[in-house]
Amino acid sequence: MTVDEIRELIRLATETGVAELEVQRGEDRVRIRRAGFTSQEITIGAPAVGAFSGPASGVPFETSRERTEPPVDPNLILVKSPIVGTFYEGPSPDAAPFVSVGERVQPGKVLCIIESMKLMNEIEAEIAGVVESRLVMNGQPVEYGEALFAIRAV
Amino acid sequence: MTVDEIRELIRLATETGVAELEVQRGEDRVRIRRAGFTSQEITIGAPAVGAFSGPASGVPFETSRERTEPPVDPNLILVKSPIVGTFYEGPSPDAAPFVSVGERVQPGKVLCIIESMKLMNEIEAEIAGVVESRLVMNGQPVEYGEALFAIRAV
Amino acid sequence: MPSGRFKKVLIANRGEIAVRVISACKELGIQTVAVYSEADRYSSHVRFADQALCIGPAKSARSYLDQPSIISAAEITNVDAIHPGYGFLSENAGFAQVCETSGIKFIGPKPEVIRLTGVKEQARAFMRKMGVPTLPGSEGVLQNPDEALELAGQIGYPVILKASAGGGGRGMRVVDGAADLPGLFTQAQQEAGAAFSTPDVYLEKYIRAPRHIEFQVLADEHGQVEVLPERECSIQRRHQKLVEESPSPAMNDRLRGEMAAALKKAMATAGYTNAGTVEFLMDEQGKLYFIEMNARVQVEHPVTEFVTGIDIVKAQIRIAQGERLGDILRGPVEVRGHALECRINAENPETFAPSAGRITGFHMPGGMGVRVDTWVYTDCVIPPFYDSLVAKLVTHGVDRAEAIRRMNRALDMFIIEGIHTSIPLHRRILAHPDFQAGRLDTGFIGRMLSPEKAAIPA
Amino acid sequence: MPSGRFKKVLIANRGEIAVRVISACKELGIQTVAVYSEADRYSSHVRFADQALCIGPAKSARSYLDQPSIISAAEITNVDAIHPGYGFLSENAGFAQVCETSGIKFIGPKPEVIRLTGVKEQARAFMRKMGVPTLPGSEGVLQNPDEALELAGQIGYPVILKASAGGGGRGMRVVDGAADLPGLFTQAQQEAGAAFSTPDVYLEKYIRAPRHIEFQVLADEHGQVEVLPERECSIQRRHQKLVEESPSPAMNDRLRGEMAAALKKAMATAGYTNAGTVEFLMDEQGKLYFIEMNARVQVEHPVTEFVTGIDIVKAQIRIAQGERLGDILRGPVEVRGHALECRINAENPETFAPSAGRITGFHMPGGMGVRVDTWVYTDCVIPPFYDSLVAKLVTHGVDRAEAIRRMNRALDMFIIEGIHTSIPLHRRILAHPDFQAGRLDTGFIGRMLSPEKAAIPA
Repeated sequence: MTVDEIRELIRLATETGVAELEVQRGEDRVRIRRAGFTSQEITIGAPAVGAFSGPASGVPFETSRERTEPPVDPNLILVKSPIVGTFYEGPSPDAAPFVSVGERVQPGKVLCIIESMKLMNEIEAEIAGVVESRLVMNGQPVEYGEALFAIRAV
Repeated sequence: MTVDEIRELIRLATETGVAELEVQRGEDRVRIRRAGFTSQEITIGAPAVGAFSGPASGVPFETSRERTEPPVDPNLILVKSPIVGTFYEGPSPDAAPFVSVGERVQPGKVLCIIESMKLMNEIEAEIAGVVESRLVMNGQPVEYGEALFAIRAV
Repeated sequence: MPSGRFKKVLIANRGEIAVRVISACKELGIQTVAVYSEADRYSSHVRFADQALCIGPAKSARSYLDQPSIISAAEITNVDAIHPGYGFLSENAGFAQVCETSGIKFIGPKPEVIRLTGVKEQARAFMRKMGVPTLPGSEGVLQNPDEALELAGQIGYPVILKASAGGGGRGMRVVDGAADLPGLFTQAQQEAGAAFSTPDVYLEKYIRAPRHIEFQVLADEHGQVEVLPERECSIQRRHQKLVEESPSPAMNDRLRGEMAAALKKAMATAGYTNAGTVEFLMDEQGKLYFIEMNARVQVEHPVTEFVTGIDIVKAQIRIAQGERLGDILRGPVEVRGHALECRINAENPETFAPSAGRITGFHMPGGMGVRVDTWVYTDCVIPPFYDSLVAKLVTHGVDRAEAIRRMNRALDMFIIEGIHTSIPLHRRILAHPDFQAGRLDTGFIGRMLSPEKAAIPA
Repeated sequence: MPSGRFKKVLIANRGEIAVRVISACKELGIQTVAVYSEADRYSSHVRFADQALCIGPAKSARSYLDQPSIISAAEITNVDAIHPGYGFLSENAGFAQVCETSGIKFIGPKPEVIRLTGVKEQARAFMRKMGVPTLPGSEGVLQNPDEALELAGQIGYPVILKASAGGGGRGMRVVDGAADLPGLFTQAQQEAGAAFSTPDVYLEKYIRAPRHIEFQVLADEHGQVEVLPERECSIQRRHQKLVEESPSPAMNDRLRGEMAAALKKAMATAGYTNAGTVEFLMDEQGKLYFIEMNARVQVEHPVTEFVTGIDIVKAQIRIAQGERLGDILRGPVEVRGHALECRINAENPETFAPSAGRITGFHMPGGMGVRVDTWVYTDCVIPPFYDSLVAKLVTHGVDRAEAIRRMNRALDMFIIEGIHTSIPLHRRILAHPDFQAGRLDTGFIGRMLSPEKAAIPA
């Protein structure tokens, strides 16, 4: 391709207002990207994940969505809070926690307390298994459906 | 590929609203990316078929979109109106039409008149071929880019 | 009970009213906490609040109506006050009471006042005592046709006989004149007896084609009451309002002034605080009769906001903060122009079947004199669990004619794809000659939909 | 020339103003014809008009600026009138003339009046003659420093020396006092001579930190002129307005009254008809100086509509129909509250690079006191060929403080994904203490963006 032909292509790109023009003729190849169409701007479509999906940033409960996702491992069962309230690991501030990570539990074993409107609600294990992780800090507020423990069924 | 052919492709890309168009003919290859389209969006065919796509129903010009679709047959060339105006098939109301369907035309042959602001603009054939169909009625208003005739290149 | 300015408010509601309250809080510099059911995880109020908590499953009884969950959410987020919106717990005196005992300000009237307004007979008796006109009728059960005849003679015909235990039209008879009364009385008694096991009937003045007229009141916690100009909400289907407006084409300044004076006195005597609406029926002669009081913000409050410039939801919050109405309103209430509201519902405009589902295309009208209150957006899902209100489309014009023309063009520009909406129904209403002429009554929709039936207005 | 009511109007424009005019026509019962370029095939104005015609390719010169195409479109659709919007052909006297000779009413002033307002020096001379204050300065070229000294002494310092042939700051000198004048005069002459091949300089009063104040006028075709309350548009970047408001925090009733009287007289004498805007600079002492006249509807007209309740675009159309201003305005102009407008542009809020592309997520704020004028919707594509205005966000409040707080919450609720917008820039402007206090001038944006530079206001 001659310089004049390339010049003609550039003129074409400018006239028509396209962002990018790539032409190959045999082994010749030309690629024109117009000024003002930087590659950063090419990718700005990124922020949208559907119209709008999440709550405003900085929401204390923003991670709840991920927490309530079902775990990949089918034997790992999440114990979720059935009510809104405050999570307590033990029966009183000085007492030992009801359960510790690694402990084996049976159905009916009290795992924690959710305090709601001054009432202490004991949350019990529903399956037999090993407490694999505790997902909430002592004294932390929890919303409905928030995962509290992960228990591996045995 | 000539610059004029590339220009035609750019026009096609703009008309149809695709984000990117890549054409390879033998060893020649052209790639056009239109301004305002991110690379992720390459695969989006027609623009905005989501939210709302057409003009309000009952628009007299509503079929223009289909008319400007590229014909499936690559040898069938659409002659489009280069201006807004009124279509006339012949030089005067009593005269015979410039061309009839089935007639063979050469480049430069007058096909019709578009009247715009009291001026009569003759529209000529740009290729040699056979008039396969006339797409507009005598005396009908036409918009820019509206297809007037389909000519089969020979 | 916290006094002074709120730092954080929890909105115990969903949908457009939750977004409305969040907007008011933002404009007052107050942080907001949204609560939501699992079905509303992607709702706008969750997105726009500063904090959001899931409080239960989709079913209202276990989420938006679940008082312990809401109070718990309020406690763990440490809010100063709860705004109940409308519906759900907004007129639940018990909930207002629980808020109070939990040290959280309930943005609404005091529990005892909510309780009074909730018992219709008590509210009517109170209003009657205050000199606010109520529907005249028998104080209790009528013993015999003669007693009915005497009372009907005092009240004036037509009157309606109703079963004391009844509902749903059983045991009801409209009586046009004294000659018909004895026979209809017996019929009503028999029907009541068959349907409700007691033949007791009572009698009330009957308004054949009433208009629904209501007054917005604002009352601060220092005894000051303001009565804002009336709204007319006669365009109803099965007691669901479809179109509201302010001012009413049927009102005049004299009547407006009289009502304002009577209501001011009544509200002050009742110790009413915060926002509320006093609902009336208007007969063919333009006389008003109290029917009930709503102790909360009303769905149709925007029409009043448009003509007065007063932000009613902000006023609610500021009243609850203990501010004085004089500081909130800053000067006399003035009406400018005319406002209309269409409730755009997710329902089939012909069968009225609810139409939940995904909104695949959404375009809101804008421009001069158009207000939209909504919680929806492109690609959101209208859940089937709650009311069908999708958006409130409100227009304002220099006069009623302009407000109607503006509403028409806004309806033309309101695009909601993927679900059915009541937009076509609203177009029909607006195009109706009676609507255009302001000849409205609660039988309008029935007549429009079934013109063959000379239907008795519902 | 058709007289009386229009049946059909063609809108020779695109974007939000085309939608705005379509809305006005719909409300007046007038049919609409949209014209569009190939790039705008899926634009809202195409969707909402009764008819739509493609008039050319994307490039404005061959579509929205192509007079034969537009006149042709008007003729084949048989319209009575053309509304030119703003920009494009709106202030093209030749186009107005062609409309007139084609028997199509041009909705705007007469061609000869457009021509007068288009030549700035003529417009200024006219206004000066009418007693409207203009920037004092030399009538022509200054021969020597002594002449400059004498004139500057009369006008008062600071003054600015400008190259007669110039532009772009070359040959310009700001003079703070008489002592500096001779030296700066020589410098300016030398620079002008080097840059423009002629050393001619002239002198004008210099306003260091001007406010931009403008008056909306409406004039009917029967000689009646009305001057609406002013707008302030001092928040500009490179002469592009970003935030506008009404009324101006810097105006008072006395000055407002004086200006209205002077402008009424000037407009009537000029034979001005339809809508227009008279632009002024205001100096630190609150004195106004005429700079130019815009013979069309202004982008920022909604702030005036919000405070006055007057529909300016409908007024334009009705004036063009020959109606009288008295029938259009029906009573004295009254201001209620305060309105703000933010121009939401498709541009990087830091680099100001245009950001064309597909809008992947779109949510418009609504609720009380919020108006949005836009042509975009979810999934639409902002073409790179035209101006970057995506939407005008307008808020109204009882006072300036409420309008600002409402704007803040509306900006919070305005979601535009897929492209960059100026929303973050607007947040910064609104949060600035000078903006909050109403301390505005055309240097505001420069100082906010580059606080280190004590920039001379542009």
